Amino acid sequence: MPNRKINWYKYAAPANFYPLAGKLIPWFGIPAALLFVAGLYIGFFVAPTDFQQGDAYRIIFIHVPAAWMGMFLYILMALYAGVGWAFNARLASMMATALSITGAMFTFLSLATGSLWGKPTWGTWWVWDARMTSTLILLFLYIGFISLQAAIDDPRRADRAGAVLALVGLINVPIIYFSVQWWNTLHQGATIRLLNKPTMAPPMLAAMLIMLAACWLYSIAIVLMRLRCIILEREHEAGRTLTLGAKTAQFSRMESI
Amino acid sequence: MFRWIIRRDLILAWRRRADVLSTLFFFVIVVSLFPLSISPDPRLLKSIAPGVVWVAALLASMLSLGRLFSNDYVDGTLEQILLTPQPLYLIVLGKVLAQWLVAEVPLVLMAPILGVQFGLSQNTLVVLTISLLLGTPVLSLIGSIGAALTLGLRGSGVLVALLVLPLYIPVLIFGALAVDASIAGSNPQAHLSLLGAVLALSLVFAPWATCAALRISVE
Amino acid sequence: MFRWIIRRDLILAWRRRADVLSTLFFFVIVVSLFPLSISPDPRLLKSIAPGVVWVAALLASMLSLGRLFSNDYVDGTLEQILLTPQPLYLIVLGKVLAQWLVAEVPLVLMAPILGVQFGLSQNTLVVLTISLLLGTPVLSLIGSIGAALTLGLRGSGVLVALLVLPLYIPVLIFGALAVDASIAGSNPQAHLSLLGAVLALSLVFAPWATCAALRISVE
Amino acid sequence: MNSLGCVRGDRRLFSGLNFSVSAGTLLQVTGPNGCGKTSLLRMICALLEPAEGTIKWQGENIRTLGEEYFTSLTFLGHRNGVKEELSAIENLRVASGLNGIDLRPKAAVKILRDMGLEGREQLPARLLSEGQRRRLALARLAVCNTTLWVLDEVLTSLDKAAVALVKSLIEKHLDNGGLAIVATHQELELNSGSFLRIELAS
Amino acid sequence: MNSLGCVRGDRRLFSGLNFSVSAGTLLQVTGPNGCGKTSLLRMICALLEPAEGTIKWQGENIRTLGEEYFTSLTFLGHRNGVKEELSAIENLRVASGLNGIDLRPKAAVKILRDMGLEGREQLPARLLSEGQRRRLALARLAVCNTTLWVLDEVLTSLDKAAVALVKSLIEKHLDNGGLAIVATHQELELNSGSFLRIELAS
Ligand code: HEM
Ligand SMILES: Nc1ncnc2c1ncn2[C@@H]1O[C@H](COP(=O)(O)OP(=O)(O)OP(=O)(O)O)[C@@H](O)[C@H]1O
Ligand SMILES: Nc1ncnc2c1ncn2[C@@H]1O[C@H](COP(=O)(O)OP(=O)(O)OP(=O)(O)O)[C@@H](O)[C@H]1O
Ligand SMILES: [Mg+2]
Ligand SMILES: [Mg+2]
Repeated sequence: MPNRKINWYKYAAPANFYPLAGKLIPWFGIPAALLFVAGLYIGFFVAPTDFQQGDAYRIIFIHVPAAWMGMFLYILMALYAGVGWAFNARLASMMATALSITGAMFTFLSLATGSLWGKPTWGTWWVWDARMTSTLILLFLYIGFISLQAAIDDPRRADRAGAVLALVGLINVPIIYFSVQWWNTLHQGATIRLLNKPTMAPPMLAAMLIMLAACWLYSIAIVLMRLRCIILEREHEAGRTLTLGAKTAQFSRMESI
Repeated sequence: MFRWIIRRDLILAWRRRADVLSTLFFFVIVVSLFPLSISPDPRLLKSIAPGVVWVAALLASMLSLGRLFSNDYVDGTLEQILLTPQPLYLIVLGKVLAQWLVAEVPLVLMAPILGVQFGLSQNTLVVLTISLLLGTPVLSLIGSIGAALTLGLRGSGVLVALLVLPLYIPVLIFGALAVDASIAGSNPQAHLSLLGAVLALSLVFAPWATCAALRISVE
Repeated sequence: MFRWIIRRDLILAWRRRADVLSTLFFFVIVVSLFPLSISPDPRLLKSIAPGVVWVAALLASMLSLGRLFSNDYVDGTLEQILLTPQPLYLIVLGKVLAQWLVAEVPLVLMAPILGVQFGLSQNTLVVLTISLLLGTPVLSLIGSIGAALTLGLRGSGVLVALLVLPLYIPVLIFGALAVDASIAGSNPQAHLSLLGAVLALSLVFAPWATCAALRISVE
Repeated sequence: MNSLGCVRGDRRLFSGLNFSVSAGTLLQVTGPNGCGKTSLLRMICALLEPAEGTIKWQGENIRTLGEEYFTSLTFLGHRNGVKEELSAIENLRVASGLNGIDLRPKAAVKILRDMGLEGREQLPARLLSEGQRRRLALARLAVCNTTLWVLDEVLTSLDKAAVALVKSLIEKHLDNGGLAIVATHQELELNSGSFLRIELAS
Repeated sequence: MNSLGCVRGDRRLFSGLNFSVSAGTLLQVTGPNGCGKTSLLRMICALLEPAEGTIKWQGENIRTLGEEYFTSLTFLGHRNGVKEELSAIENLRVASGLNGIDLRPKAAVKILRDMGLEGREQLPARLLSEGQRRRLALARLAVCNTTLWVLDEVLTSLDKAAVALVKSLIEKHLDNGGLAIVATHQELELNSGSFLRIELAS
């Protein structure tokens, strides 16, 4: 997040970050909405119909950005979780938690659009293609992270446990990726492969890039919103500490005999 | 009371909803492991699909069964339940029912989606769902015997627990064969009726065995 | 001390040998189900054999993982172990080693016998055994991370599976591919070396992650 | 109750034990560790079968009475019987529900307050301290309307306030014509009800 | 030890707690149920991180000391740390082994006898009574040669003989220049060593 460089330390405290995030959300959210509209417009009305696939190909404008976001956000999430764990930075840990759901959602979206696309083009909803399979595994990794955090009530423990898992997952992602590629190519030849990249018409490329930018802005906005919710939840508990916790320990006696 | 037991177990399941969801995801992941380890060839996958889905269902139910009594045993609530003025038979039935609702029903609902990944036809998907609907209660019922027996970990009980596992086999075979038959285009009804018979049988006898096993384990 | 941990876990496993046996049994049942539920076409069987054996091994090992730390956690011995003046790394390694010896080695020894059922040639059986020998320690090592992370959480058995199964996939793929290669008559060495590399990697890193997870979970 | 004997494994813990308890009486079972207090109490609850002799409740063998007997019995063992995931309120309500008493949440809160668990009603029992969990288990005594209470080492991990609380609960129970069988290592001195004591030798 | 604070969940149990303990001293932590005794003891054992403040051992933060600290620490919690499947002897030997002491079976039998577990040495711990299990856990104290003992509710489910035994163990430990930090609800009166007490308010 670019703005985080300014005054990092001040805003590293969740309580200070909360209002800042509130101010930032519209700055990302509104452009995201505008770009979505623009991208979809160009994608659906300006870009020419593909001569092979007809209009079905237009799913690409959602499918590809979603697939990319799913992968990027996992890396981002693992990094935030790791930072939060190593430096005991609560905000970073909360960021990871907030990112996980968005990332899982994008991954799911790419799976869903992919199989919607598969039906008209390949005639089946699903084939065990390398790329599709590794996207599926990525979704499993997200789900593991989310379930683990959901199963732990103590937020501190949830953060740290999540960090261990995310980092282990991060080391594994490339291994998984390559193993899946091997598995698919070394078997009985290529079954059905993703279409070769068609030479893109400029409006298609533009639409794709605009959609990608929209997805980024949307992710930032939604993650900030989610972060605000998490901060509110946790600081609410801490807030009660301040009011309820007025009772402190007393030594009624401390005697030596 | 019957409804208190079910209610309690459902509340507990809700508290542990991550647990319930993870049983479901576990099922999904296990099913997806097979294509990864075998090959992505759709024809081959179609022919192994029934076996794969059934083994995964069995595993998922087995994993969630382990906890059927052991949590209650460890924290002493099982003793308390045994001392309530309710017929133990009903209590066991209630617990098994709650477990089935929570752990197996979502799995049965998920199975058709997984079937699509293996390229099964619509007709076959229906048979798959029905066979699971008939078979999973049997898994829960028989599994409850094993869960009760392994509680106290007494020498004899443990041996019998090993005997419970083979009892799953008929369920697996009938279930998988019914789906196979439907893939091959023949009528799966014979297998499904057999499954139904096994269900009726275990509905009557399994809770008794579980009650007996519980009493032995708690002593 | 390292040898005390191993010794203790081996005695405990012996006392609970039913657990060990049922893991093995489970492995056998899962593998045997496939010839039963799929057409007895030998060519088909042969082509799915590596995948089936590997998935079954993976699932069986996962079943036994749930118990790796949880028993010690419940009765308070884990606290005691964490407070011993030994490097935690060694202790974790010791426990994982003991678990491997008890739960996985019998399974590796059983695999060739099951392979015969699928009509695998002698040469392939050797490759199968070697691949399992290299792969199963990785399963234990990675699994120990999951077991430690889910310690004390209710329903941890399924959660462990959920966390760990996606991480197991490379092992599964390389293992199954090695056997596949051998069936196809080509050289499985590349896959086996990859398995070895994964083993080395996880031998170094996994215990660290497990230690971290244990400390987090006990707090 | 008649000529009770208990054999555990190859070891005879006690034999020829004979006693009967009448309404309004507290029976305290004492003795060194491992003398068989818990075993005796579990026999009385029909959780363990006596090696010799029979246990009778209102003239009938408890084995033949079955569930009917359990309607008049409340047992509290070494383990609390508290579910860690349920909150204090839910624990209490479920325990009552299983015994056929439908406890309203309000009433449950009141009882928990009386047991000194104010402010912890909504916490999952897992987060309670050892003593608080024990208090939660004891709260069942305030709900049930049974005549026979069998309590194994009730005073474990309780502070002084809680001990006083337990005593007053038992006193009230005895005054209402109840029976209590209690195993403890500490003395339990009550101001009302009659008192009996069995001391088991090791 | 310095200005210790503990927050559990949304509740501040205590804060600004300051104390130091010197050789030959028994520190008794008391207070009502749920006041934070167990939490304090677990912090001292580095099983729980203090929300504020640090804990020092011989001038160094225990977090940085790590395993070195554990060579001089013995902890006994609410839970016994006894494996149910192992026999009493095996339990003791394994526990010592893990702490770097190779206990011969003969020596183990002798210690168990001293702890009043004669004749039960070969029984799996599952079959022992509650008090016997606690005694078995305590037997570790007779084996270890550490300087700091942290004992949480040691006297739970022990009979009078066992309480006397524990007292004499602690006395001997203090005479040898050891330190003991003990949480109990009962009074622990010793004949030797100096004595300190922290009373936590609820
Ligand atoms: C559920 C099924 C699918 C999944 C999980 C999936 C996954 C992905 C992923 C992860 C990417 C980005 C890959 C990268 O940039 O390295 C991608 C890109 C793409 N996908 Fe899919 N896909 C699916 C189905 C489909 C279908 C059915 C089609 C078309 C018939 C398709 C066509 C494409 C195209 C054209 C790209 C962009 C090409 C490129 O950037 O290399 N995908 N998909
Ligand atoms: N299968 C068995 N074989 C041999 N001895 C056994 C067996 N089961 C139990 N015991 C012994 O029986 C006794 C059980 O006693 P019980 O638990 O009733 O003691 P208790 O009086 O409640 O003791 P505590 O005060 O410690 O709770 C113990 O001495 C135990 O060792
Ligand atoms: N996550 C949490 N949220 C709120 N309160 C908590 C949480 N975890 C623990 N507590 C509270 O902190 C206290 C823990 O106390 P602790 O176990 O240290 O008590 P104790 O002094 O050992 O009591 P006892 O004498 O009953 O053993 C309890 O009051 C418990 O309710
Ligand atoms: Mg007892
Ligand atoms: Mg305590």
